[in-house]
Amino acid sequence: MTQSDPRFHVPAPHVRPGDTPDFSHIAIPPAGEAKRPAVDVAGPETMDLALGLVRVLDHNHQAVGEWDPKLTADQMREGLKHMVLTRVYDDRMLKLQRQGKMSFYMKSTGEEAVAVAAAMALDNGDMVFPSYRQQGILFARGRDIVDMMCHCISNSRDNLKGRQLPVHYTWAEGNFFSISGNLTTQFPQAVGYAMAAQYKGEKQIAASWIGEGSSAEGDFHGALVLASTYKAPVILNIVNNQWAISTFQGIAAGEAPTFALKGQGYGLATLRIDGNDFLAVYAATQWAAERARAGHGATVIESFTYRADAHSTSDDPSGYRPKGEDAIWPLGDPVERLKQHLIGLGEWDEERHEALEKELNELVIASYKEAESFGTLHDGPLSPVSSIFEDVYAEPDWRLRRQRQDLGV
Amino acid sequence: MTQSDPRFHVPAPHVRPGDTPDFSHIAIPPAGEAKRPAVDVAGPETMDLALGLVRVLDHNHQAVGEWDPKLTADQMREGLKHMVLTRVYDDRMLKLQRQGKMSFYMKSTGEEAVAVAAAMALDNGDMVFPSYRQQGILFARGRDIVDMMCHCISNSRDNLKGRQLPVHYTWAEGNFFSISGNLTTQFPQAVGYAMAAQYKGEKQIAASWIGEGSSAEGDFHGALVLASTYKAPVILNIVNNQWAISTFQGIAAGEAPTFALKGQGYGLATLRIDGNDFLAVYAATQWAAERARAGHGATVIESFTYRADAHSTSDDPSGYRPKGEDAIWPLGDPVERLKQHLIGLGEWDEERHEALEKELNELVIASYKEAESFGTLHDGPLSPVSSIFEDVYAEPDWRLRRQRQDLGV
Amino acid sequence: MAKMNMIQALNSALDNMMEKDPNVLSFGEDAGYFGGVFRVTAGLQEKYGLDRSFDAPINEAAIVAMATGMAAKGLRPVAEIQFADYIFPGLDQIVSELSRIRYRSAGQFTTPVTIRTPCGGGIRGGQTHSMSPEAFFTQIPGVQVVMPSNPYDAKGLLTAAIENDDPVIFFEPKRLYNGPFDGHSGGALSSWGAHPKGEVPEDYYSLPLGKADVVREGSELSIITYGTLVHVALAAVEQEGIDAEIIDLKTLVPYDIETITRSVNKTGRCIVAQEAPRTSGFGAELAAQIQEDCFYALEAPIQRVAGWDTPYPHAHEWSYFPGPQRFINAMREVLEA
Amino acid sequence: MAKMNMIQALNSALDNMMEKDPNVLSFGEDAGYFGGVFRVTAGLQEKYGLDRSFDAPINEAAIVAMATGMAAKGLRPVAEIQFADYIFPGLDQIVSELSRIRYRSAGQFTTPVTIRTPCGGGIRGGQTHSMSPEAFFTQIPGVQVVMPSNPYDAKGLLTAAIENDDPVIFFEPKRLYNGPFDGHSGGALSSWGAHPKGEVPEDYYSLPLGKADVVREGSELSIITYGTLVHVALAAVEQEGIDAEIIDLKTLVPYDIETITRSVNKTGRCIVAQEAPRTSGFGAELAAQIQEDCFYALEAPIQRVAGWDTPYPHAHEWSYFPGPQRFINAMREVLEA
Ligand SMILES: Cc1ncc(C[n+]2csc(CCOP(=O)(O)OP(=O)(O)O)c2C)c(N)n1
Ligand SMILES: Cc1ncc(C[n+]2csc(CCOP(=O)(O)OP(=O)(O)O)c2C)c(N)n1
Ligand SMILES: [Mg+2]
Ligand SMILES: [Mg+2]
Repeated sequence: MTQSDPRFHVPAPHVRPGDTPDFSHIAIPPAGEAKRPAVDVAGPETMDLALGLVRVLDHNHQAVGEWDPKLTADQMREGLKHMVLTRVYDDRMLKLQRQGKMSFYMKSTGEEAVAVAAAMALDNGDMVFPSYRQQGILFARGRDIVDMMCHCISNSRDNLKGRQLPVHYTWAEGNFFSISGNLTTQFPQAVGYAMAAQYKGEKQIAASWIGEGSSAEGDFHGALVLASTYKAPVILNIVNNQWAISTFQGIAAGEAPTFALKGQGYGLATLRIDGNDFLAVYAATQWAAERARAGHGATVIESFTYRADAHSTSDDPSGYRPKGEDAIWPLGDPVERLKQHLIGLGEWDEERHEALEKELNELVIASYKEAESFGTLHDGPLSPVSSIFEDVYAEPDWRLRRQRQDLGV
Repeated sequence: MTQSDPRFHVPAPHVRPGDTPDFSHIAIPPAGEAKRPAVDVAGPETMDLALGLVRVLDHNHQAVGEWDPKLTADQMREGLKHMVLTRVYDDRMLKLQRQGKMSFYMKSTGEEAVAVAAAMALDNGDMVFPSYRQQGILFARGRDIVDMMCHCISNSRDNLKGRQLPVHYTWAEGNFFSISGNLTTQFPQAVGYAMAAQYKGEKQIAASWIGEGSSAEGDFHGALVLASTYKAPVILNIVNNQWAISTFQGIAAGEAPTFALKGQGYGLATLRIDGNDFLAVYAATQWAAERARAGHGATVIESFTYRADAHSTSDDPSGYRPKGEDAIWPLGDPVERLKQHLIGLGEWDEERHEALEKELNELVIASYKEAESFGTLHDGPLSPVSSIFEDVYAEPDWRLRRQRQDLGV
Repeated sequence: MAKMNMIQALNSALDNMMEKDPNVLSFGEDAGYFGGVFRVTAGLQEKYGLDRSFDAPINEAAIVAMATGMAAKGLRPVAEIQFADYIFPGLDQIVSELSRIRYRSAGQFTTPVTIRTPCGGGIRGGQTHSMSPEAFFTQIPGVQVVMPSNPYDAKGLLTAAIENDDPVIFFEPKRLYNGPFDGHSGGALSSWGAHPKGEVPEDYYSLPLGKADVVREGSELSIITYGTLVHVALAAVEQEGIDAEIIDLKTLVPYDIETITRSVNKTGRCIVAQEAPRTSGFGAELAAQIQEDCFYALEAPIQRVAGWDTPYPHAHEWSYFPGPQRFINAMREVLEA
Repeated sequence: MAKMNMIQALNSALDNMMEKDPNVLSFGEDAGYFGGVFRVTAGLQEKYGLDRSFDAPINEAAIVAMATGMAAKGLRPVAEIQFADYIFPGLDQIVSELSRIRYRSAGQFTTPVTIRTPCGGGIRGGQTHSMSPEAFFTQIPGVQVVMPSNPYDAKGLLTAAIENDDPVIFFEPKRLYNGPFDGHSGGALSSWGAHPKGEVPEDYYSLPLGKADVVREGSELSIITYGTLVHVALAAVEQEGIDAEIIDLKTLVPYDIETITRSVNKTGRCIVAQEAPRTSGFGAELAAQIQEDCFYALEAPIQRVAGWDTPYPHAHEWSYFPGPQRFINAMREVLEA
């Protein structure tokens, strides 16, 4: 049996390793073009926004159009700082993982705006249900970096007692839910959480993030059905970074024009946005949050972006896509674009940027030093072995007590 | 704690028991209005057909517009006959269930066209994956009525050896897959089946049916993702009969304008049709089948209809909806509409109709007599007790052999 | 005290808890306006409003996930899965999420969800309305598993489940909803009216999870079971005139190992019984643990009474259901061994 | 004969079967172009084309359902679930559909699907890349369950699974992919190169389902296990210098009761071992059945070696994993009893 024409259709990407990177098939509408409806617009009236692309920063790095959130320079500098920190942190953690300091790591390189801008547009009291690639939220919400690292190296100060894989953070104080290793499971949970907040009469809303690959799971549909039926105050984000490990987005998308369009099938508000445009992400999240808080229901946001690095420390993308794609990704780099925008406004310059990078690099290095003083996965100390048996239930039952005894701890 | 304004949104139907039936909120576009695109049209271009309603028979029972399938009088009389037989059979089986002749029954009253017209528009070789409310397919494909009854009364001639609840037919010879008691599970199976047929180079396609309530299941999404990704030759039918047991369609629909629109989120072809219009169902199925067979992929069809009777013999609809709704359902009765159309053409009359009903009634009564001669659930004979242990695997393993021995059979 | 069948008793528990605690919500397919296909949630929407007792879309995963999210925000949702056979689409949300959130967040989030679901056969439901999938749930660290056998326990245990700070999977043997059932399929139907456990206080009360009942004291052998089979075991024991001790586990996770071992150490002979297919059913766990803890007291192999390793057939339901005769055979086996 | 690790052996089985039978297809998440995150399906797309080895959307239910539908049309699909932890979204399609179609159609339709999935811990995968959920599947009438412990068996059993006319859930203990693992987490990694079972014919062959291997003959006690723990048991036995008989089940459903009882009747002492949490694991089924079938030969209670009744922790993986010390403790226990 040798290869012949496939007898049924199986989508394949335009280019594969060895081919020249090429994104010419991707249509990029100009910045500023999309209309910004009132937040109480009926879901079906946002259909065009599911098919277009909300963009604020144009090719000259100017903020244009109705979606410009008109942030102050301070706000944008803060956003830039969080994004740079996210990148610096990711890079350092990758190095440390390569050195055997932790078992596993996942970067968010190229997608920093998706997390950071959204977190800044939300209230800190809003509950987030992220996937493993929104660490930017933690920086935006001011989580202690040492704590984050202690989790990643599973040491005695890991607030998860060494139970979770690195990057699977939980931070209740910061309204950051426990990240699941299972894809899409938290999408419908976020809806339930949002309903409960509304039930309690609070103004808190919820937001969740999944990848475009994850949108194929049944729980995606469950979440949208719930959100639509109960008009829940929730933001459901699909981060379309083109790849799901080695699988290009076409396997999840099939013939679908966009991922955001799926939301229309449920009558939800839908936005498709330039995920590498800090201002677009901010504006879209702000709009959706306002809509949710005012009781007009959920919004589905597709952030169009590109996973610039490997899926995780367990894979090498050169096995499934051409090298150098990140460099020519037509929506550019989110850090660079916000930086240039601020420079264009006269609110930033290369020197300050370099200084910022240096400062954050030092912070990260110093933080790691401190984190390591509480132990590492490899050399300990870890949380006590007996903690294995804690938190399975509020109180261990006889089985767990016996088992703990068997282990002699 | 007493009732107060709900703190989150929960949809509720317009009317409840005690209220006056009222469908004035339902918009019914005129017959003949919908355009019929070529079968190779791109999915997204059928968006308007997901939001409209394909209707052929107008209020004067005339066939109008591009979707008129132009059937011969013979074809229509045949369709009428299958629909009448379906109704007569359902009515008789309900009576027999009430008399204790079978454990359970489910009627398809008011929805006969959905099954019968679709079956006639498909090739008999196409594989169908129906839910429990498409018994009309079996009549259209000429299944032996005695065999159907033998299944329903679980007797010695039940081709399912008494294993399945009544109405959960299987008929491999007739390309009728095994009906599941679990909702929506067969939707994605139908896609896999269709892909396999294509893989084998056959012209066979597959079709599946679920209720609008069932469209909320995760498997619905899985089916549409598969169908879109692999462009499978399959027809995915959503029978929107307004009710899921006691639950009105709004709990599944939420804010969604139609169920057909969901298909647009996957780039599939989408049709919303008058499910009580035999000619519309025929035409839509024919269109989708042609599209599938020609390799242009799947179609999602929402048949807009009304469940005129109880969900099953286990419930009483007067507990959750006003009586008399079926009489004023704006799309009327499928049998009556096709009958009047034929009468209008001079191809049918009241006398022949009465004679047909009488003939089919007698056929059903005689068939039941014959079926009963092979036993009933209550008095036997059933399939041998030892058949419990058959067909779990191709060959029983030691556990099943021991268990059979334990039972002494 | 009032006479209640199991449906009324469960309804009363929900009513008391919803009255007492505004954080208690109830939802499921057909469980709102209509009050559930078995009427367990009847009247709750009328009394407590649309947002406290409501209909859910037909998506069991979404139902569990919604409950999980709500519980993380401090509510105590009670979700109904219409039949236990239909819990599987929601199983991932239970295995991977609901059960583990306390653990993986190291106690930062907890999810006190109760999942109610009617289980078991004996109502001619065929293979998709008859399953007893409890053993699946006993394998999931982080959930507790309960199955009452009568109205009094049903109410007290459901109350405890709702108040419990961990998720509880609460199985309701539907064959017992309207009356005790001794497994004689042809016999007259009996009602809870005459049964002492059909006497149920209208007011709030709870029964401890993790505690079994010795429903019949005896010396010759121990029968460890739960749900419908408690009544079948009782009938078989009476019929055969054997002085068996019968234990109604009530809670499967954690099961009451003390009551079990006390009994088996006394009688030296043991039957474990479940309605589910035999292989890897909960009876296997019981037998494995009992042989370990009571080895030196055992005078005969532990016998398992169970459903066959097949789907639940429709017409031959009574040849599948482990009725009195199967108990009698097993008792003879353990006594003669 | 060639030296193969388990990945290569599995790949070779797929290659042979796809060569032999055009009805054999392979698909899963990342299983097409890339050849699977563990590379088990590497090269198959290149060799057999896009429609015979392809990527699937991330929806495990849809993957199982697609396979089921294809099988009903006469294909023999081999579906990969990327990690056994992620099989639960597809469980309903297995419990309610795949496993029952032969039964409920009375043989009119059959669904010869193989579901391959890497399972087990020991690779620092944390709680969502370490599960051993095999016991869930042993409760489902209509599926067979297989778990090999070495490359030679892996290839022969996968071939048999694909050729089998019933659905097979095929677990691949990922800790063994690249080499045997004796459970000493700190020790040097060994490879299959030096192991006799790393000798694998390149040509087609199959091994019978339902047959266990006695991998070590012994007289003092019997250890019944499968997958990774076969190697751990061997190491513990050597370390402790006990003359134990070790049985590698290979097939869990149907398990090889004859080989088991022959061994336990001979040794009179028995340990059953699984990596999954203890409660209601497959060891419970084994212990329950063995105590019934070998009661009079047993001189001590059957001991269960198992994971703890908790999710699989990340940092304390080696305190969770049932390593040699836990086997040694259990052996002492059964021998001293
Ligand atoms: C239920 C489930 N199935 C499979 C996996 C394995 N897996 C982890 S990440 C991943 C790809 C996800 O891709 P995408 O959703 O696009 O997110 P991205 O990694 O691009 O952010 C897969 C298949 C999983 N974690 N959970
Ligand atoms: C997975 C699953 N969940 C729940 C049920 C119980 N159930 C049977 S029919 C039904 C309602 C289905 O309504 P719909 O899909 O609208 O179909 P209709 O009965 O109107 O034809 C429900 C909830 C089931 N059979 N399977
Ligand atoms: Mg992605
Ligand atoms: Mg319906």
